[in-house]
Amino acid sequence: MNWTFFHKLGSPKWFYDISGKWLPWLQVSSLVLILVALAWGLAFTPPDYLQGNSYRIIFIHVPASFLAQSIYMMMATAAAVTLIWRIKLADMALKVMAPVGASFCILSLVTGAIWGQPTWGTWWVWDARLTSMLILLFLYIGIIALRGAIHTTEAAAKACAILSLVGVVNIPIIKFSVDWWNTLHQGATLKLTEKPSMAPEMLWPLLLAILGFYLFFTMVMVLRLRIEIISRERKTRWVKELVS
Amino acid sequence: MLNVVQLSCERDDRLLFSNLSFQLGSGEILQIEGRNGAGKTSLLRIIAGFSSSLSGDIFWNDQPLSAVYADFRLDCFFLGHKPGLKLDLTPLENLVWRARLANTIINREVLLAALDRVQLAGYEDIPCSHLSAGQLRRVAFAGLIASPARLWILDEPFTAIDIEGVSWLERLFDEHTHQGGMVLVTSHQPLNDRQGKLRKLNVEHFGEERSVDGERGQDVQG
Amino acid sequence: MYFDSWSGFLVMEGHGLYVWSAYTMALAVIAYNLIAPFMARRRILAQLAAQVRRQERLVQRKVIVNEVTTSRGDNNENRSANPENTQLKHRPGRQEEGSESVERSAQ
Amino acid sequence: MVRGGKMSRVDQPSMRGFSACLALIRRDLTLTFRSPGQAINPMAFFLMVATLFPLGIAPDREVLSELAAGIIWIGALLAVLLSLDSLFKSDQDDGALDQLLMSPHPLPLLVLAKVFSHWLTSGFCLTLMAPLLAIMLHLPSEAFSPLMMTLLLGTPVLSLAGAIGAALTVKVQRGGVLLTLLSLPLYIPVLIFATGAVSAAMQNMPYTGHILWLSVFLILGICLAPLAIAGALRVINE
Repeated sequence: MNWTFFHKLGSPKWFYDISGKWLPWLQVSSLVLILVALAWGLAFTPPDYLQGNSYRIIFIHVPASFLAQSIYMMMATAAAVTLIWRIKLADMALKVMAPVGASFCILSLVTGAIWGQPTWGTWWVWDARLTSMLILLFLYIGIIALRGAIHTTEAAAKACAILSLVGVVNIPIIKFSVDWWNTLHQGATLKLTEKPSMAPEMLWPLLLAILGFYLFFTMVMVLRLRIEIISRERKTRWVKELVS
Repeated sequence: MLNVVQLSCERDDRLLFSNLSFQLGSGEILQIEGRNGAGKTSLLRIIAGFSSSLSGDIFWNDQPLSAVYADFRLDCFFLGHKPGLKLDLTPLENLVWRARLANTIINREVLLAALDRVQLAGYEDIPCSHLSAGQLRRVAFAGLIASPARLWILDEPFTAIDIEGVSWLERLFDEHTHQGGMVLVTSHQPLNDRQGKLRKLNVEHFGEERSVDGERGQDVQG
Repeated sequence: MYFDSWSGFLVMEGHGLYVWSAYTMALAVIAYNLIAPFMARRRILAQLAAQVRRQERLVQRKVIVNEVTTSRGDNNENRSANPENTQLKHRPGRQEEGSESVERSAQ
Repeated sequence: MVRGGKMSRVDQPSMRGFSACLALIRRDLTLTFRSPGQAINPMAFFLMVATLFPLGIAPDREVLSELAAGIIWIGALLAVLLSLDSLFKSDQDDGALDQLLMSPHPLPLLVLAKVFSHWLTSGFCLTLMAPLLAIMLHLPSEAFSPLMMTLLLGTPVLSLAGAIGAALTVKVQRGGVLLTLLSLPLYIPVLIFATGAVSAAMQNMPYTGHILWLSVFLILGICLAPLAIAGALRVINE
C-alpha cells in the first residue's frame, strides 16, 4: 500500500495549491444551497399542525447541532492524526476547526432556546440535548483556551490533541448520563429536537439546509486553513514569494 | 556508548540546529558550547529523552534510544538548571526519593558518605529551604556521586558554584571518566583538559545555515 | 409561497419574532465565520510584509556599516584584531543575524 | 543482533516500580504534613461552601434537606479543583518533574502514585468531613450511607480527571481557571450519578445501580487517566 498519497496530503504546500482550486466552487455552492434551503423552509413549507410557524427554526437548529457535534468528531480525528503521524497540517486543522465548531454550538444553543419559548413559554429548558450541547460548548472553549495558553506551537499542538481525544472519549459518557438524568427528573415532555414525523415537504428543505451548512463549514475551514498555512510556513521560500 | 546521528530540532518554527552528529565513548567528556538561545539545553533535553519531536536518531550501546529508553535511563543521570530538590524535605530525604525513582538501592551510609564528600556532612537533617543555592547544587552533586549511572548529562552545572567548587567538580569528572563514565556538560566556562579526554562541540556551527526552503517545509516530520 | 402577503410572512401568525430572531442569529454566525478569516488573513499578511521589510532594512544597514568599516579599516591596519573577527573560523553558510555576519560579508 | 531492547538477563537490575511509587507517596505525604496549609485549604473551603448555602437560600429544614446532597457534592468537587492546581506545578517549579520524567519506571504508574497521594490529602479528607456537613444541612439519616459511598468512589475520579487538566496546564502561569474549565466536563457524569444515588436513597428507592456506575467511572479513570496524564506531561515538558 503506497502511502505517498497520504503523505502528499500532509504537505501544506500541496494542500494550499489544491484548495486554491476548490475554494470558488465551495463558496458558490454553499451560499446558493443555504439560501435556497432557508428560503424554501421559511416561505414555502406549510406550518406544523402542533407548533405552528415556530418550527421553521428547525432549519437552522438541526443543521447547527449536527455540525457542532460532527466538527468535534473531526477535531478528534485530526488530533489522533497529529499524535500518531505528526502531520503538521492535521494540527493546523485542529486549531482552525475549534472556533468554527464553537460558533455553531452557540448557534444551536441560542436557536434551541428561542424555539423553546413559544413551545414551553420559558427561554431555557434543561432538555437532554440542549444540556449536552452546553457541555459540548465547554469542551470547545476548553480547547480554544488551552491553545491560547500554551505558546510553543509544538507543545500546544500535542496538548490540544490530547485534550480533544480525552473530550471525545467523554462525549458518549456525558450524553448517556445527561439523558439518564433527564428522564429521572422530568416527565415525558415533548422532546424538543425530536423530529415529529417529518412530512416530505418539511424534510427536503431540512436535508438541503444540512448539506448547505456542511458545505459552508468546509469552505470556512479551507479559508482558515490556507491562512494558517501561510502563517506557519512563513519561513519557507514559496510563502515568501507568495507574500511579496 | 552514545551515538547521535544527523540530529536536527525545530523549536517554534525556528531551526535551532540541523544534522548535528557526535559520538561519546566511555571515559570521554563532551562540552557543549554556544551563545544563549543557541539550543544547548534543547540538545541536552533531546538526548535525555524528554523531547520526541526531532529528526535524526540517537543510539545507546548501538541500539535506537526509543527501543532501550528504560536501560538508558537506568544508566543516565540528568541535572537540569533547577536542582530538583523539594525544599521542605531534608537533603537525606531528597536523595532517598530520587534514588528510589531512579531504581537504585541506596542505604544511609552511602548517602551520608556522598554528602560528606560535598562538604555537607552536618546538614543532612536540615530542611533544604535553609540551604543556599550553592549548597542545594552540592546536594544534587551528592546525588550524582551516589548514583551508579555511567552517563552524566549536566546542564550548566557551574552556575552558583564558587571557584574551588569548580575545580572540585572537574576533579569529580576526571574520577568519573577514569572509571569509564561519560560526561555531557554545557557551560560557558572553558573546562581545562587535564587528561586529554575533553572534546568541545559548538551548537552554533550547526545553526540556521539556510532559510527553510520549500521542499524542507514539505517533509512530513515538519 | 405559503403566506398570502408580505406582512403575513413577517408576522407568521405570531411566531414571527422568534423565527426571525433565530434567523438573524444564524446570519450573525455565518457572517462571523466569513469575516473572521479575512481579518486574520489581512493581519497575517501585514505581519509577513513587516517581517520582510525588517529583513531588508537589516541587510541595508549591514551594507552601510560595511562601507564605513572597510574605509576605516584601510588606514589603521594594525588595530584589526577587534573581538568579532578574532575567531575568524570558517562558518558553513551565511549566518542570518548577529555581529559575525558583519565581518563575514566584509570578506 | 538487535534485541528487543532489554539488557541480557544477568546484569538487568530488578525493576522495583512499586517501591518507587511508595517512595513518591511517602514523599508527598511528608511534604503535606510538613506544610499542612496545602491540605487545610480544601477542607476550609468545603466547610465554607456548606455554610454559605443556608445563608443564601433558607435555613429551614425541608428546603435544606432537599438540597443537601447537591451542596455537599458540588462543594467537594470545587474543593478538589482548588487543590489540583499545585499537583504538578510544585514539582515543575523546583525541577522534581524532570526527575519524574527521567525515571526508568513507566510514567503512568508514577503518575498514578502521585494522584493517589493527592486523593489521600484532598478527596479522602473531604469524605471524612462530609457527615459533619450532612448534619449541618439536615440530610435525612437514611441518605448518609449512600453519600459516604458515592464520595468514597467519586472523589478519586475527581482527582484522576482533574489531574489531566493539571498536567496540561502545568506550564501555564495562572492556569487555575483553565484547569477548572478543562476538568468540569469530565466531572459532570460523576456529579449526576452521585447526587442521583443520594436522592434515590432519600425516596428510599434502591441506589445500587448508581453506585455500580460510579465504580465503572472509577475503574475507567484508573485505567485511562494515567495514560492521558503521562502523555500530557511528556508533551508539555518537551
